Amino acid sequence: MNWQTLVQSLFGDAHTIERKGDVLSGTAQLPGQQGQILAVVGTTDHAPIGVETALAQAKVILDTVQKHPGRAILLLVDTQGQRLRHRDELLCINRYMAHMGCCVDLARRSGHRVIALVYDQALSGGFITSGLMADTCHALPEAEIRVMRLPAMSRVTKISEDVLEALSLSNPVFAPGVENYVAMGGIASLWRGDLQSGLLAALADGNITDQRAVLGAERGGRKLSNAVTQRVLAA
Amino acid sequence: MMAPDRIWNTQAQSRARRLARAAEALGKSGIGLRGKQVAADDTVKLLTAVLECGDRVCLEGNNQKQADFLARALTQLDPAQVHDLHMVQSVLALPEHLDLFENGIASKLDFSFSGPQSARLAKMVSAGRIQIGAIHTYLELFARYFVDLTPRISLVCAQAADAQGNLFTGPNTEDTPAIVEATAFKGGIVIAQVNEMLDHLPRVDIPGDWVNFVILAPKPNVIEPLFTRDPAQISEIQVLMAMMAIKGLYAEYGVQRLNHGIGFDTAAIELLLPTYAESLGLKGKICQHWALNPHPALIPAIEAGWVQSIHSFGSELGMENYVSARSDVFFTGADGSLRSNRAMSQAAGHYACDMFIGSTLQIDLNGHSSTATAGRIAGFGGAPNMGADARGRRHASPAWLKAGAQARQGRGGVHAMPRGQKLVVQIVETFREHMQPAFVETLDAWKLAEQAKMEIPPVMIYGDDVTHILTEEGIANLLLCRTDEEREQAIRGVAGYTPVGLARDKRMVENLRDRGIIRRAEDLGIDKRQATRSLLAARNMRDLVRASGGLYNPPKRFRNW
Amino acid sequence: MEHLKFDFAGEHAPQNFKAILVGVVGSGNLEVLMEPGADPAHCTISITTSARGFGPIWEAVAQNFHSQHQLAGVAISINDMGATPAVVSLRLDQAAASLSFTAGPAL
Amino acid sequence: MKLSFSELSARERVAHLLDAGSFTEILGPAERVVSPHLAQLGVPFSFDDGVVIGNGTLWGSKVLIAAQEGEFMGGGVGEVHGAKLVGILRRAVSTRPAAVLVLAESGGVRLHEANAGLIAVSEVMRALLDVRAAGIPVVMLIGGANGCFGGMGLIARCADHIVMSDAARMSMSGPEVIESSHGVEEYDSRDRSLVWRTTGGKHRFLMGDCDRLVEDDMGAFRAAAAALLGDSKALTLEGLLAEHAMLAKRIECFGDCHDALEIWQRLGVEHAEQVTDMESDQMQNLLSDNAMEAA
Repeated sequence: MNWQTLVQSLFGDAHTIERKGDVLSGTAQLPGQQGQILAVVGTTDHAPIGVETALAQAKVILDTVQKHPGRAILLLVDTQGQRLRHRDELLCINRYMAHMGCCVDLARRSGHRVIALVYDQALSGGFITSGLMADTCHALPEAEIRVMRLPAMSRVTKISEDVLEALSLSNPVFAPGVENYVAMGGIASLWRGDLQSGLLAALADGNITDQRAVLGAERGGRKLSNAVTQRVLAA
Repeated sequence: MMAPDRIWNTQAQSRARRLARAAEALGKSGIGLRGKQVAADDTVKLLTAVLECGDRVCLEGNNQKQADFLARALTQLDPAQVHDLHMVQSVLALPEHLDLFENGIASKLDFSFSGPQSARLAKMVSAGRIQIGAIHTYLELFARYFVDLTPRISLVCAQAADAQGNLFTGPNTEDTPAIVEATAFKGGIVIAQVNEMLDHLPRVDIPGDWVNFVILAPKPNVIEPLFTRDPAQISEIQVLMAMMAIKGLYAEYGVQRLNHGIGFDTAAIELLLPTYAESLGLKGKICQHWALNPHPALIPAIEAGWVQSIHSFGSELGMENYVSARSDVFFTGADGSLRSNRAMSQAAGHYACDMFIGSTLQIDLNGHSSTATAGRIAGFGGAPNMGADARGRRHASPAWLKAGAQARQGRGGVHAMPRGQKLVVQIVETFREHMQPAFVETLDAWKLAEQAKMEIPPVMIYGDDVTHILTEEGIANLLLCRTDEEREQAIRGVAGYTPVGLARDKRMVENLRDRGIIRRAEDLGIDKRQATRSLLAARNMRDLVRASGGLYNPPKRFRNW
Repeated sequence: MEHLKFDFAGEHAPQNFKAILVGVVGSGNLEVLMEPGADPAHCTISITTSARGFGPIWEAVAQNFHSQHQLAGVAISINDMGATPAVVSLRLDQAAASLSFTAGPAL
Repeated sequence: MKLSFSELSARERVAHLLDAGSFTEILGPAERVVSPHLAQLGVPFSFDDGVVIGNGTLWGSKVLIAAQEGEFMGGGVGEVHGAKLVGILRRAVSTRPAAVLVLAESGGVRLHEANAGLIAVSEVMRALLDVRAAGIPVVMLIGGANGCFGGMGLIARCADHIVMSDAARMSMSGPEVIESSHGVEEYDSRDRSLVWRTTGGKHRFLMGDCDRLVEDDMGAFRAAAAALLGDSKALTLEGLLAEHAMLAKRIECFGDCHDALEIWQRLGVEHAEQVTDMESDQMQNLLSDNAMEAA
């Protein structure tokens, strides 16, 4: 879904969201909640997350924390992952991306509800420090989430594509696909049809702890994670 | 009876004709010929003018430096005008070396080594695109330059030239003197590509009157750091084998003059000299004189005062400053830089060394060893010159005498005459990468000989030259074996868990061990648990730089810090 | 991948030892975990290896190790990523070297 | 006698970093908490899934520790590996050690269990930030030859402190990945000197991306870690605003640089071309206090 359509179906015309480069930002009025304002930040066009993109998003979040205490934040995710450039590496791109992640974390800790929505695609590094740092991350059913496509994975791991293909039917752990991320708890829910109700439900959920491993175990997609963590705590 | 009208200087006349054609062709270009210097853009024109169909051409392809610009120019000739060249060159390293045959410019090849091009060469031979005369050792090929493979045109490579055509080859002289001498004095034409033109050369490696044309190449020649081994990649098993080599062979025979192969196994030995060998009190007793390229791995031993002299086949990238600063050890010119010479160093390695130790890919039950594998025609370069007993040797040394005595002990007849023998050691792990056994019933060389229709299987080191086989399981001393059966069991007895090793006669192997023909680490008093990487005098490239006091400047691909 | 298991009757039981791990599951390397075994008279060696078809070699390596050390009451577990027999033997020896015996062979 | 950090296994590093004999492992190899996914793909697992965690003391102070094994799956974070990291961090919030020490050596997410790894990296980040919020310092010690990349590079930059050796690297994408997507002119992965100049400890130290640069020596890492015990840096709005301003300024000052050498020159390092061959002790006072201002 393109971002304009998305924003339209979430907020109608009640928003100021604009695109600058690959970065989206603005505010929107929550549907049916007279007067309640939401900060929106994200990327579009499968943006590669470079140092500037990470910083631009971090700025929106910091501004929101600074000027609008408590205002909920919606992260819109569409990224091809981190920008693969020598210059970004030279400037320590991981510091920029981590900064973005820390800003999201600060917002949550300061009482901002942070919801993320993968509306197109979310790949590896670009996703970790945005959507995956939110209170909960959601996705559209047609969104694509992955680290690597199977042919590329087959080349790197030297495991045949057929084997990977067959296994991906039973094990959600490595194959691309938004359902796999739902099963593993990384995606809290898929927003189908009425996107507004998806958003409202996500905002209404008051839990602020990281429940993804628990969810992954409940849904059967990630059976070990929570159990292992609990064993470490109990040791 | 002598034919009265026979002309006795056809070669000189031919040379004169060719030079006249060159002068005319280059004259027309408008740039012309300035002294001996030809503009790079006129290279194809020059080659077209001096070459004739069927000429024997030596294209300087060395182990390390490459006359790459001239190689490229040669591939650009029109095969309608120039074809059926007979290429003679020691190493086929560049794709252009084979493009020549694909383009129909050359048809016959005599060479020594084709490492990176070996698979393509094999394909082209089986497709009938190349006719191979023979695969030689370096020294053997150089020898034939002076007998029946004398080049008509030689295309060589130097660091710099002056207006008179004098050449400065820098540290990597390698094959150049052998090639130029054979060509210049037998009616041939020598064309050199150089990296710079200078008014005054730092030193003259090739006199100008042996050189006909000089071309300033647009880019410096290709050169490969082939002898740099990152100590970080040396395994504990290689450390163990190095300990066994030092204690069981170097100390045992008092080896003072030697040549090392280029693998990690021998790099491990070099790095154990200032540590493990020092702890055994061997300093001054072994390893003082070498025929060897400037191996960075030898820096710690040199710095610790182990080494008196090193003569080199070629140089090694990054070792320039170090070599210059250690002229007591290396052969250097008045300018301070290394003077290498492959022909001389091969002769030195063959006649003046008491030991060669190097690795291989396969060893059979007779001790024949080969790096030949099916589908690749690679040749062996210099290893067979190093790894062969010098039958013409007449001077004695303790190591040589001891090896000879062991080989002759208790034998009569022709073997009763006192005589020494070179120690030729094959050092291999029983399994290579991907669990390929190093010990086999039949060498792949046989299959390759059949595939490529060779007259003899390509054997790198013949079994009757091999004196010892060293694996992680132990050392087999073949000098002491008296029957083919003993020899076979001695080899099986160090072949570990390979099928060859598993098929050993255990009782006989134990018997050989009792007789000292097979010696395990524990028989040598080596505690395997001591075999850790902490014994290495340098554990990474940076340690080598540190050991050199900052004089060693490794190529950037090795600088991981 | 292949799983192999060998079981030998041995003589020397190490005294109250805790699990010992040597080596790393990395390319051409392996980890050897040595633990008290269920059967005080036997030494078991269980192997998981990335390479298929080397059963006879593993058996020979295991047998050789056992004939040298004659361990009993020991369970050895190996995860292997294509180590050569030389490396396998070295790791087994390293693990055995850290055992202590009140009575038994000097290692 | 010096003991190289990069030469040791994760388990050996832990033993030599902490006070002798003080380490108690949690979920050690004998417990066989292994990855079920690797076997399905025909790859051998490791009994500790490539990460050693537990508690011990450093100069007498209680610490929690985690060490990744770079040789196993490149230190890649999978489901169990990640859960062990999350567990040790959460444990810190309840047991309040003087620090959590993370000996990171990892290429990031383990591809064989990529989805789980990706989620796990973010879980580790959140758990780590919880530890910081509790006022307990998290110290990253990066000294392995494989460096600290991808998701682990992100995690590292969330910690209070980073200690590196110049044998180590820290960044996001591997040079091979960048080369294969944008060509060798963009980033020549075989030019190790370039790779280290771009992502190695020295550059990171000069840029302030790691706090301490030490020799490739266990003793040096141990001393550096000990000096940081109890030194917690709270993550505040003010702090992040300052970080933000610094990062923006960095792009302004150096965004047009094509090589680390240019950056070092702009930072006012004399004989910048000699930096790569300097030892870590020669690196300590190369910059004036306001080097970035000057640049």
